Amino acid sequence: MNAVGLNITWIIFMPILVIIIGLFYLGAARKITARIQNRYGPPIYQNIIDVIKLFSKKNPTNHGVMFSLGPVMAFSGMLISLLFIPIGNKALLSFNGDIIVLLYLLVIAPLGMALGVGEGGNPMGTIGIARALTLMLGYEVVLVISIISVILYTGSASFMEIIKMQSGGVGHWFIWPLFLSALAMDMALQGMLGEKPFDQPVAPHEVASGPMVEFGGKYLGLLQLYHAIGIVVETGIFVNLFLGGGTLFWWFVKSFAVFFVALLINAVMPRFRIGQAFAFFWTYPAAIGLIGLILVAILK
Amino acid sequence: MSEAIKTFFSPSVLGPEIFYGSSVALFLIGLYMVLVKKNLVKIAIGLTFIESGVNLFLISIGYVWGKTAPILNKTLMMGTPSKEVVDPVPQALVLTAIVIGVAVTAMALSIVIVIHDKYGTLNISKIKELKW
Amino acid sequence: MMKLLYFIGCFSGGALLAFLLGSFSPLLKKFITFLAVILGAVLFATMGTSTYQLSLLFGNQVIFGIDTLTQFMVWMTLGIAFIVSLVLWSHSELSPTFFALFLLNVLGTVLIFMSRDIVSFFFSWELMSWTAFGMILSDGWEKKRSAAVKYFMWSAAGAYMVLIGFSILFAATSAIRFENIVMSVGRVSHGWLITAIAFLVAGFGVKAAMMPFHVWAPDAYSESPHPFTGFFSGILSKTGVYGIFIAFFYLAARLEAVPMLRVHGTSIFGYIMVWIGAITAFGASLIAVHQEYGKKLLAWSSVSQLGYIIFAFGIADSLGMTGALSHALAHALFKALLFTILAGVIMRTGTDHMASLGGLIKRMPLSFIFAVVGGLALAGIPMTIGFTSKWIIYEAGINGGYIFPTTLIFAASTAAFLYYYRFVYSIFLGPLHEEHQNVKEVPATYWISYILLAIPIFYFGLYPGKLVGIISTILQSYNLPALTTYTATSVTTPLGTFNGMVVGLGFGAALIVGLIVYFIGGRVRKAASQTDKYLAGEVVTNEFELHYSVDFYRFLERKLSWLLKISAQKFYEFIGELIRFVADINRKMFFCGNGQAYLYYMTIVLTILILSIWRIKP
Amino acid sequence: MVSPILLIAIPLFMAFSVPIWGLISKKLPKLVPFFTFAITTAILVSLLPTLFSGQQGFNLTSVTIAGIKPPYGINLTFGPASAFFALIIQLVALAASLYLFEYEPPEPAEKFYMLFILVVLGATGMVLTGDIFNMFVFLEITSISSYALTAINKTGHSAEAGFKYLLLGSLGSTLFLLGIALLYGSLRTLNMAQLSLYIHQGHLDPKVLMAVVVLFIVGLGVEAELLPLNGWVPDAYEAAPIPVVSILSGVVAKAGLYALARVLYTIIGIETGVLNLLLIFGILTLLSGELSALRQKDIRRLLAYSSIGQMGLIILALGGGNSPMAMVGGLFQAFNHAIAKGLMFLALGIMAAGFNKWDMESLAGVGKAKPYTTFLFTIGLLSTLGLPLFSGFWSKFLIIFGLVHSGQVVYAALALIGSVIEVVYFARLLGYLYGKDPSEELLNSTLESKKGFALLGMTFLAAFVILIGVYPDFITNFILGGTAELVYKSFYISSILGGI
Amino acid sequence: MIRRLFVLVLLIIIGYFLGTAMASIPFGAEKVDVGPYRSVGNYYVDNTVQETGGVNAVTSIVVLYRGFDTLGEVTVLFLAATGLAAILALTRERRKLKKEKPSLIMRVGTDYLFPAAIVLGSYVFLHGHLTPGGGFPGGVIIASGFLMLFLAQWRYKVDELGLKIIESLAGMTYVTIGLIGLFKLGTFLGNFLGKGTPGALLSAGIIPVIYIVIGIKVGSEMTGLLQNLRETTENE
Repeated sequence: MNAVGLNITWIIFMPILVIIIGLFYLGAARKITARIQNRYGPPIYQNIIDVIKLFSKKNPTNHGVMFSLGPVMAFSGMLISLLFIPIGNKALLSFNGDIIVLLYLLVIAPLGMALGVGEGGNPMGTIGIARALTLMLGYEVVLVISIISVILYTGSASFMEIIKMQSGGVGHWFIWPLFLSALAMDMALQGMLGEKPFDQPVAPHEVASGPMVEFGGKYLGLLQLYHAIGIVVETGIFVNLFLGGGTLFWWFVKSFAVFFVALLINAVMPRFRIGQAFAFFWTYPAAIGLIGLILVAILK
Repeated sequence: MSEAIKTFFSPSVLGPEIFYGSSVALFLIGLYMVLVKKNLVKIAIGLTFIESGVNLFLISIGYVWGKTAPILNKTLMMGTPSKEVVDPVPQALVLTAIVIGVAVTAMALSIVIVIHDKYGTLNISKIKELKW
Repeated sequence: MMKLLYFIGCFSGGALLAFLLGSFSPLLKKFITFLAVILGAVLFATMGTSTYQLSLLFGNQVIFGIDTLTQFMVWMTLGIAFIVSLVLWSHSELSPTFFALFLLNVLGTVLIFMSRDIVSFFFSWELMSWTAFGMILSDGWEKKRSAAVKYFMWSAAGAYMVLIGFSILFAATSAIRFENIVMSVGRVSHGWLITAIAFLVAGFGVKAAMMPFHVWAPDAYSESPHPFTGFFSGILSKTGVYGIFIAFFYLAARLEAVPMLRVHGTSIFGYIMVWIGAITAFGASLIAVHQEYGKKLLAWSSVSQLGYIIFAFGIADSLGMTGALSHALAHALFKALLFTILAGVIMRTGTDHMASLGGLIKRMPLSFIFAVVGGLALAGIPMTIGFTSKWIIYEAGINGGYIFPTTLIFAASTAAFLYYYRFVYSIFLGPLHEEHQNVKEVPATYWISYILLAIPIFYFGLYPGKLVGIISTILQSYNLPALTTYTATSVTTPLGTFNGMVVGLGFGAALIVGLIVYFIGGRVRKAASQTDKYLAGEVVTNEFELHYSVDFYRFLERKLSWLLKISAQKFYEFIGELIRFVADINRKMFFCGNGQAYLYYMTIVLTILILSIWRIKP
Repeated sequence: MVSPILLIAIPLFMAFSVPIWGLISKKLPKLVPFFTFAITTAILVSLLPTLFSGQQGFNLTSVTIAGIKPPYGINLTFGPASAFFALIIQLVALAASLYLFEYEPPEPAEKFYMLFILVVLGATGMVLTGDIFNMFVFLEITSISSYALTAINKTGHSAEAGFKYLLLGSLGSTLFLLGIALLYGSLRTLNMAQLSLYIHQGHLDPKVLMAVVVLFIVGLGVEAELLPLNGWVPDAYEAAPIPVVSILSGVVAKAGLYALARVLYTIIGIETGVLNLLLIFGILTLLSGELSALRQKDIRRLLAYSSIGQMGLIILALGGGNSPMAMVGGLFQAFNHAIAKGLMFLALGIMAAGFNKWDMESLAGVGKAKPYTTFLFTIGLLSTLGLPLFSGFWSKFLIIFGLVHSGQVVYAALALIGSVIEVVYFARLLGYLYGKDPSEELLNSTLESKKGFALLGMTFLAAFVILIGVYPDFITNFILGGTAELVYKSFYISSILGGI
Repeated sequence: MIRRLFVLVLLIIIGYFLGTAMASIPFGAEKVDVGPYRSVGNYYVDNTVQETGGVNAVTSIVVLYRGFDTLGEVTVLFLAATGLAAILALTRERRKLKKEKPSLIMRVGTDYLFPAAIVLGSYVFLHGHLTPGGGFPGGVIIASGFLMLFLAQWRYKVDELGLKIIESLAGMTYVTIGLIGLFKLGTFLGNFLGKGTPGALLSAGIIPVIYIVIGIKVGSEMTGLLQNLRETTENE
């Protein structure tokens, strides 16, 4: 009873925490990228200020009901996805769904955004969505290959089970036995996070920020929140699968570490063309993932 | 006189070869005409040749050495007629077959007339408007 | 006995009446069809689970039986048939023949599920096939001809493969009833049994649009009369699935014992089917991504979804069977929904060319909402039946260790997301075209049917256990491995758990939170016009084509061109050319027109016979 | 005194009497064929109850002529097989004679009606007779009247077709006669039961037997449309008047088929290995016919090729005679094919009436111009394709099952490939008939054509197709009996000659 | 050339085959009974007098034992006449008859021979049951009389309607005789007349009746056939 009550509390509290931390991630990202590029950069809390500003902004253009509902759906979708990954040993709702459930919950958010963008009717936005979906077709395969190898290795698709098996120190983390899968997943993660070289959907110089082109004011604010949660969720999957979870603090540290790697790559890489990006995912990361998967299948 | 005929038709003079052989020969000649000749009338004649061959064969299977026609007189009726006369059935059959042959030939010729009328030729290789 | 006859008479009599009276009044044909379907459903409800015998051929008893699986499939069929008959109220332009054939088609389909012996099965099978052909043809659109011919040819080929399979079984066991065949199947030699199963699976696979035999499906689905397409793709393909189930259930069990035929812990047929299913799902969805016409897109999507079912059947353990049957229902529901919506769109706008549509959300909001619902199910978003079944299938694939096919299946699912977005965007979103300014929302029969279809989609999404429960009962009645770890709202597999209700409530709560956050923000301004957009300073007017819908995934297509080039269609076209060549030679030789040549042939035959007979008897 | 002999005597009398009717009124001869066949059909139907009495469920009566008992006199055998084929012939003839009401035959009309009656009479005689030479005579009656009817249009085409038919037909029947002569020469009898008995007892020199088999197959194969002997078929079907075509395919071909089956099954006996010949001929005929139809534009020729294909299927089924099932299927198919093809040709005649173009393009859209006729045509077509609800389904089903049952899986598979081809061209044809808009010319032709009685006849055939398709047991007793009669020759022999 | 060689090869094979088959039937040997039944030929010869009253066995076979064949045969001939007339019907009108007159000998000879031919023909078919011959030869002889007329008098034409009616009536009579047999004796073509003394003119029951019918019918049919062919073939 007590445990359940505690869990419910965490379920309510965790999203707020994640939003704030996620916004800090974004701020940190801008700062770190700036430092790498030898700029000063905005303060680390800049994104929080941005969101507040966006929500208080008046009269953003509205193109219809779905246009409004899209960002809401994106935000809510990411919120519900968040509850299905354990964060810092807190199971939240993840007893009620395994990795595959999560994978499909993760789709709700982009879908909502895509529908909103669609109603916006700006061709640049739609091109961005088309690119994003193409990219998704690319990295999803890699992601799934890695996840299958983890499931095969552990014999379970439940996050909590997988985290439990990795308990007992750094040596038990699955990143060691499943190194190839982890590598492949990290590459996929780069695409999921939309960091360079995989930021074609939003590429400002080509499609004017792509999906975001029509959104302003609180729409953009919602999307910012969605993005903030998304970073935590996506890195969190990696943390839970390969880095053994951990307490709340260490969990976020690991999560940020994963994000930091992505940032470093982002800061130094140019952008692929979308076709190249897609082909890239289906060649090297997929091959690495498959080799890892075969190894798992053979050794198991 | 009848002795002479009997000798002539005895196995020593004419074997089965002459009847069977000539019926096969007629058949083959007819078949050859049908297959090689281009003229419709000649083909029709070939058909009658084939028929004649078959008819000859039919009539010759009824023959018995030295027996008379199957028309009974008083003396024949006394004994067992079947010992004295040839088999009458092939004769009846041939009668029918001949009439049928005549009918077929008549049909063939009448169609040939129409063909000649419409196509202006009797060459079978040129009469193929209906094909495929 | 009598009830079955009433049931058959209800449909066939309805067909006859609709055909005879339909030409007098369009109302009558619609009414009769509607009534016949409802009456049929009522009759079926009273029939319960029972067995009926009919004396049909040479006084032989053919058997029709109803068990749980039959009930499942028949209710599915009758349900979609009801939807179609509802939608047909708005389609007076279809000929009475169409209505009559539709009823016969439903009858044939239902009888397939009921039949318990070879004769009645094949009878129903062929009935279902040709009536569908008639329907494709019945509203006389000239373009449909090649699609109809293609469909008919393939379904005949499939039916004949089934026939060969059945007849081999009959020859080996001398039994026509399935139960007797099962009893004597032990006497059948392995070679014959394998041949029979191969023919059966291939034959049923044609109907289920299995990959090398799928070429008819996209054309036939997209060219069939629009209100009927949902039934066509949703239900008729399931007869193939059902057939595969029957073949496996009755016969493959015998092959399990042969070690040579076991690969990867299952029979080799299962293994082959897993791969075929995965390739079908993957390949078809990649092709669907590049379609320009809505019906074609959904048609390829159907092929792809059927690949999932075949994949799951191939796995053939408790999870696989459950997944296959539940996806059969799921596909029937959401594909019927999507095709019906598209039928409504076509009815209102007259086209399914996606680039010519767009922005219809403004005029047909209800259709849009249900298109999203159908799309959620198609893409397998949790809370819909599509996810329930797909999830079980994935778990089955991973649990069974079919790692590569499962990967393909996942990729196919992602591709489904691609083409689904394209579908919804191109038709409902984006700018509204000038000529569609005055388009009206679909009539009530349509949106009632949308609602009726959406209810089970969400119900079984939120209560996945209910669906699994139904299917487990079926599987247990067939003594097959069944999934037992489920409650009303959740299902547990060896790998993990899924609780539909929690996800649903959670998402509901999240949505409320999102809306609260949304309303916290400031007021919004409605866009002044369609051109009121950020377009990098360009001044645009209504003449500008702002609808990004042609070659939607061009970059993808360019990268995958090598894969898309592999086409079964081309192979079949080559075969067709070859047959035509042989046919011409044959025709020009044996019917050359020269009378003398015919005599030659006669003589040659005579000679050949003579020579051959001399060889036989010296 | 109802006797099967009336089936022959009455048409003969009526055929002879046509000129007398013509004297009374010019219109009367038109009615003669119909009344003739109505009477004969009635007689046949009234005879059926006696056919199906007795312990075996059916019996075979031998009808003597001139009071001479077989084997010495000519006798008619009225058993299930004979009656079955006679029924086929009468049904098709009845429908075709109804068609004649609306049909303006080529002059001289009287002769046309006489020939029309005589061709049916000949075929009936062929299936009823129990004497092999008598069968030859009736074969000649059938074929000579067919030659005349084929050529009766008096156009170049019809004469050409008639001559081709005559060449093949007369050579074929001469070969048949040669076979009969060989049989008679060896066994001194012409009665089929006695021939069968003697051959069964081994009185026949095997060399003669083989010669007879070859001659009979080639001789009767012409009428039965076996592969290389069927060159005349498409030409005749294209050039002959439509009612004649329905008779050719429904009556003449079936009589030839019966003769072949009777001779090979009853007289020669299937134990001699002739079944293999039938199988090979059957499959070649089937595939060749279907392939030829594949790209055919002229609907008459298309149907002719399809007819060849169907005959091939029947022959193939007869070749699977090791399994009675295939045999049953074959006889059933013979029935279905006769009815369905007869129906299709008659309907085609109405479809093209007042129009006289027969290619698909010209007849495209006829489904809209003449819906009912095209509907009837479609019923025949679907039955030919072997689809359920139509009688063709059951026969094709039985044939395939029977073939596989008798171990001929490969033949069954090949036959089904042929069927798939059939589906292709028939589906294409349906597409043309329904899928286009009718041309002006076609629409105009509908105004002129009268068709009431013809449609009556066709509806009658279509009703048969559907009735049997829905409930095949209407006719299966008949077919089972027919199969038994053909396959169990001891039954046949003892019924004709008395217990031996 | 190659074609002919090929044909010859085919013919040799067929001929050899037929020859061997025929050779197994002994030529000219006694016709012994093969199996349990009597050979039909012997049966007919031995029983013709008792059963039919006809002394000419061939005739009894043709008319009674195998009377059905003969009915068919008559039908075939009828068919030939009908078919010929039907096929040649339209072409007839456009033809012109030969202009040259037949020779005197022809004309005068025909005047004498025509009645003789009619009488001879009638004799032949009336005595069909007693002597060689019968309805068919009789009919053909009568037709040959008409042939002479056609040759001698090029304008001569037989009344077609009359021919047609004679044909029809004769055919109908034949069938009617058969049907009377059916109704009186229960068997088609049954011999319902007395057998008489073998060898007498009025004997052998229905045989002479039928032969008369056949003779008339064949005569009229052959005449019609000749007339049809004549009018269409004499071109120019």
